[in-house]
Amino acid sequence: MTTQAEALSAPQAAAGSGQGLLSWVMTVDHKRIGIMYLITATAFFVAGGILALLMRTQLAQPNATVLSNAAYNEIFTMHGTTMIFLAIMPLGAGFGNYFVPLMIGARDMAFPKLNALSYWLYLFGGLFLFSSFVFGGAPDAGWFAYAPLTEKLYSINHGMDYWGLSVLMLGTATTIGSINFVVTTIQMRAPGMSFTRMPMFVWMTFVTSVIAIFALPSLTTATLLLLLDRLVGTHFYNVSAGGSALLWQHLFWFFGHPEVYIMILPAMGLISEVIPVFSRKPLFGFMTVVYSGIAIGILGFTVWAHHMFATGMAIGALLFFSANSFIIGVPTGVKIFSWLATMWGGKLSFKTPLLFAIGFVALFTIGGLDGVHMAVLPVDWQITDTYYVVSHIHYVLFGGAIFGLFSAMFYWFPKMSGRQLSETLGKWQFWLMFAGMNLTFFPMHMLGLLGMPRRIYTYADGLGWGIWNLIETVGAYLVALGILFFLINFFRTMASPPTNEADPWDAFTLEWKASSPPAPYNFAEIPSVRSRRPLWDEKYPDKADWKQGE
Amino acid sequence: MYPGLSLLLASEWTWEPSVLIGLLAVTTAYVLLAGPGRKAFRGSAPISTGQKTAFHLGTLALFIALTSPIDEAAETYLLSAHMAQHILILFATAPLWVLGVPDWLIEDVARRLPAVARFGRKLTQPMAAFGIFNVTLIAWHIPALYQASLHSDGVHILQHLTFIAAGVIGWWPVLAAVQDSVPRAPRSVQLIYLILMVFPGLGLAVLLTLSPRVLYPFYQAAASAGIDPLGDQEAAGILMWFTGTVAYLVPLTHVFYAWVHDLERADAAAARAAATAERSA
Amino acid sequence: MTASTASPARFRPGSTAKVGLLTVIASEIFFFATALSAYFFLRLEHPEWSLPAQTPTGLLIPSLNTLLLLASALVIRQAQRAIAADRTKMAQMALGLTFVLGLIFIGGQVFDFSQSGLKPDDAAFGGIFMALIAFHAFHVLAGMVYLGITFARALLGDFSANHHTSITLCAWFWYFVVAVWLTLFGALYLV
Amino acid sequence: MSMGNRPTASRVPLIMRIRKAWLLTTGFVVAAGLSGCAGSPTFLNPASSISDHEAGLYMVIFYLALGVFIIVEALLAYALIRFRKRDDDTEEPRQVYGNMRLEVIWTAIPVLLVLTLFALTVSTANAVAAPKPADSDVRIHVIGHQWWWEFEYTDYGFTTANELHIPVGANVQIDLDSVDVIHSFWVPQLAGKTDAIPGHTNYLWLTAGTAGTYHGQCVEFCGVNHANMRIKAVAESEADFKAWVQGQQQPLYQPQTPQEQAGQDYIVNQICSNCHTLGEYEGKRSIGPNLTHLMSRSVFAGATYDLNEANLRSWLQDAQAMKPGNDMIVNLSSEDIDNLMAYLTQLK
Repeated sequence: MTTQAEALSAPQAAAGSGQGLLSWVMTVDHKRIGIMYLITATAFFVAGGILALLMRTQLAQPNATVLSNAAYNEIFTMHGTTMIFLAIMPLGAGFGNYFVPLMIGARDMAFPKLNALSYWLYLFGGLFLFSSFVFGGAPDAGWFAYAPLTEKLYSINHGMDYWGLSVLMLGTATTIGSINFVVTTIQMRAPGMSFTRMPMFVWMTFVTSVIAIFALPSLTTATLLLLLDRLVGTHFYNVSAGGSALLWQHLFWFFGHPEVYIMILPAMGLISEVIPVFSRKPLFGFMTVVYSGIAIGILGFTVWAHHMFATGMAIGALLFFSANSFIIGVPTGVKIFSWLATMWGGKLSFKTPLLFAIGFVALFTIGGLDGVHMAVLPVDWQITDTYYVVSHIHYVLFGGAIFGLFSAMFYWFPKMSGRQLSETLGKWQFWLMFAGMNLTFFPMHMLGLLGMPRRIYTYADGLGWGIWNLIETVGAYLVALGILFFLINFFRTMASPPTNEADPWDAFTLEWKASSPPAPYNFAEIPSVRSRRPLWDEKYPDKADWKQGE
Repeated sequence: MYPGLSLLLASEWTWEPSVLIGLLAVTTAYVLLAGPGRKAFRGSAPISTGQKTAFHLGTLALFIALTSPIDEAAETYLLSAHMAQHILILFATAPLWVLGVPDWLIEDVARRLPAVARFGRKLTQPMAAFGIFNVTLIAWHIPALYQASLHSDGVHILQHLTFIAAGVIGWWPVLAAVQDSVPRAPRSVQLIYLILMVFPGLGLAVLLTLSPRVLYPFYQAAASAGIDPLGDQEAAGILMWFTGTVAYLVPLTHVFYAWVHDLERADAAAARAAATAERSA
Repeated sequence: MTASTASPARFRPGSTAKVGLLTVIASEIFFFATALSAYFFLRLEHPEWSLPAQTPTGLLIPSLNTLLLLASALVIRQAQRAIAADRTKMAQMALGLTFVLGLIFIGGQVFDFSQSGLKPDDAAFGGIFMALIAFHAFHVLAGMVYLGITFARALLGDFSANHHTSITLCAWFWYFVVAVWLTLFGALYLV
Repeated sequence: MSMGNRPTASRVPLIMRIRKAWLLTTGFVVAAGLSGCAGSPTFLNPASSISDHEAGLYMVIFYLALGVFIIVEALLAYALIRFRKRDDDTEEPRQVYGNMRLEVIWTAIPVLLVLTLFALTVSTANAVAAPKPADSDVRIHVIGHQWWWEFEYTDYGFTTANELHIPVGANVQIDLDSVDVIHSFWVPQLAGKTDAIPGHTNYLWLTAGTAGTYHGQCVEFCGVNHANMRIKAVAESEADFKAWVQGQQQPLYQPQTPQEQAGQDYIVNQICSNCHTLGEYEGKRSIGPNLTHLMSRSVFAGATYDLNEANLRSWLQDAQAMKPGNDMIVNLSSEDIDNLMAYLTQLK
């Protein structure tokens, strides 16, 4: 393990540790950048949520005229792109930026200036994307922008140019961020912290960063070729002049499927931190859960065409993708069972972080089982591109990633701000979101089975779809109410005086050793570590982990 | 499903004398080495049964590859049979032979021929081994080169020899028992190495499977035998794809848990040392 | 499988910057890998593309460029050896020479394109062929910018035998750029 | 390091957790019950052997998944209730780090489950695989346009749109193409969906077990009117199909009255000819459907409206209002509309 000396001189007075706005703009402190990531991503999450509400209002009734078809297409494209690129990934990056250095006992990320660059690139990319609403029309070809439709001929306005340029910016920001995480995790761990002793969230952020490093270039290639097609007039996807319509789908989904693991693995890491603390037990089968993360990462690159089962590819290849998609279900199952085994025999205290973590486990199981349904090739021919897929996406991304991220928000809020979010408001938010989420996304299974395609701005009456869409719209407003409770909770707590409690949850990992909020240099002297749960070893020397010789 | 099945069952075993002699020579050499010949080498220890079975399994795999009906079908019409043959060589014979070779044999040879050992060490560097294995793999898939190997036996034998050599070099950093003279890579490097090995094969297999036309004109002849050459080519692509993914996941699991075991042993030792130091201080 | 008794060799990647650059190179390798597979994907759908890609000016200039880049790789390797032996003068010269060779390579490619009459918007072939070469040229330029900065710092005497990480990184990135060109040359011109 | 104040355990009322369990189970019961609903185009109410196989496989997978779901959620619920932290109990539970045997078991069982799933997938994929194109009874060339479906009956030499007729029990071979962007042809009760990709002809086979009209829709996002690009598939007996084909093969109706003649002239010479073909008058580009036997169809405008005089007249007056963003941008004088209506309504 390289010691800290070479990486960072004595406690570096972090540039911009003052309070003024300029200090925030000029900061390279990983904690401030983490906070800026979290605030910006939450703002984009709320924006994406409002877009979702508009869509649900339009779909509440058959043949509704709340939104025109053009407006609806812009809104569902922006909803997808915002939630994926501007909300879930940056929330994971925000928590990673703030807590990976703290949890591995480092003073900052390996490249602090690069860290600031990736945040500002992300912010500018997001604003640039949203500015498309005002100048020249928002992108309207779906978040995965299939090729011939996004050609200049069929998407005349500049929407897709905005999409392409901002996706390039966001992709570069994520790649730079991932490189920063990989180098920090390899180089700057505390003395004694070998790879087997790193906390699970650090492990999952590491695996996510490696996946991002290998997956994002495929998106960069696809988007560069699309922009060349639209702006220079080349013919990569223009079929009449020799291009190929399927080329975009292959390039995009080779990035697309690892992308969904980039979104879910940090959340899995987060709840692997929360569940042990609130069950008062170590994570069950730690290294097997790590290995299942790595296996998911690798297999993620070999399953991409299960998004393309209906494109009429060779049947042998489709069956191969179907088989690989099944295999990828096994490590996911191992993770779910490990969380259950962690809670088994523990002493569960139902604080809001644990409620969200349990919500994750319960809902992600449904999402995972949906995934298995769609891996079955003949069944997928019936349910792909219908609302069944929309239900699967939202069970794993909303029920999974967002619940995991809210669990971390409540868990680490005391560490970041020195103030604890109110438990009652937190519980209200959880139950509203849980009930709302099920009311919104569960009927989508029925709609998918009833043959309702996705991305349609309206539908005919008398097909039995109206009742379910109405229920979903009610559910959507319930979820919005839950998010409102969170915002109230956030502002009320920030207004109250800080209690600056270093370890409110009596937790195990290194970040609770620092003060709340931690000093710019995190630790006076770098702590040394003898097991996965350094604080547990200190609190219970006789029952210390390293004595167990596990 | 698999178009070439009927023809595969129809072709018979081919008893190629040169192949048989070669395999026999290799097996007897190994048996002699394991038996009386061991004393000729310094620091030699009895070879474990695991290593023996591994080595002989490797030879058996080569035997199946070169003499079973696969070989005759591969020579005539079936790209998929030829692919199976090469997969047996690259993913069965080569790794099993590397597993079967005892470390003291290599240490002693290295002691006697330091120049060869230095060259061997350079070749089995992870970066170099990765390059050699994958460049050989991709080179022999280039239509011009592959057609040449189909038309002339000399080139075909050269192809098989380069596959065996590239296979041994490619698997050396992961499976070699040797620690000093021509060492295997450290466990963490093996992890990265195996993860990266998936991708070149994956790219090649994707292009082979999804190609809308027959890449190797030699196999157009398969149509006359009532086999759809495109379907056969697709089956070959899938075979390569599946092996490429699974063949690396199995050793990856072993390497991961071995790495964890090493780390945990080192950590436990360090923790105990720190504890005793604390107690004595 | 005999478990090795010796303590397992540890993976010492060296300084933070080296690990950083290796990760950047890994990401760029995937960028070129996906771009190249896009090229082969299109080529599989077009048997009529002239194989190997005979640009009107033929193989003369591209093969000369390939030799040029290989030479530049040897030169920058010499720079590494020189600085390791604390011969800063030799290292400066080698860095400068690599920069010049890079410049000639870019010039050669631009000239080759202007002669070849290939335009990006005439059917898919022109587009993907020029896009790949352009992506690579962009990376050569990036390498040359970094090379220029290192060369300037070398002139100012920043580097010595035990402190020359920047030169090593420059060399590594240059080897990457040369390796990518060899693959592109093989894929576009020879196969 | 102080012990830190132990967080007081707040008791989540048992009723809240029961309500959650109830909510999930009823959701599933409803899903299972509802699948039989007749009105909607669902493959769970199949009309062909293909959709029947797929529906059967879905049910098997669904009950397997339901089993796994019940086990996991029951374990979770039990753990939540059984291992709740009692207020007075501040002592830490037994620290369990892992159990290799258990981990192997819960990896092996999913692997076995996966193998059975894969076996089912392969067998059903074979069962629904398309028969050799040679022995198909009817061959239809389906072409996706931006926002309507064109059906070219190559065997019988005529072209129609929006409404697909197939004989019951026949083995229908479809060559699927698209002239612009990627669409996806899907009639849930007849077969799984297949994408219509420009420059890449896909082959799809349909068969209808029972007569009836089946609703279908484009399922790959294709632009502004993706929602208004529907299919009305009519499966009818052999005799009815023959009669329908006869009707479609009749030559173009010759106008009887001067008003009809003015209507036809307008279509053939004026703006209509830019997009529509009429009998032997091939339009410059087939942007719009073939009008030769317009009135023989029961739906129009991407099968979103019933074809009756009122709808047709309001379509001619303002097509953009009925289907905003489609390519028919014309403003016709009322006199032209009367002539057109007079002629069009005769095109049986």
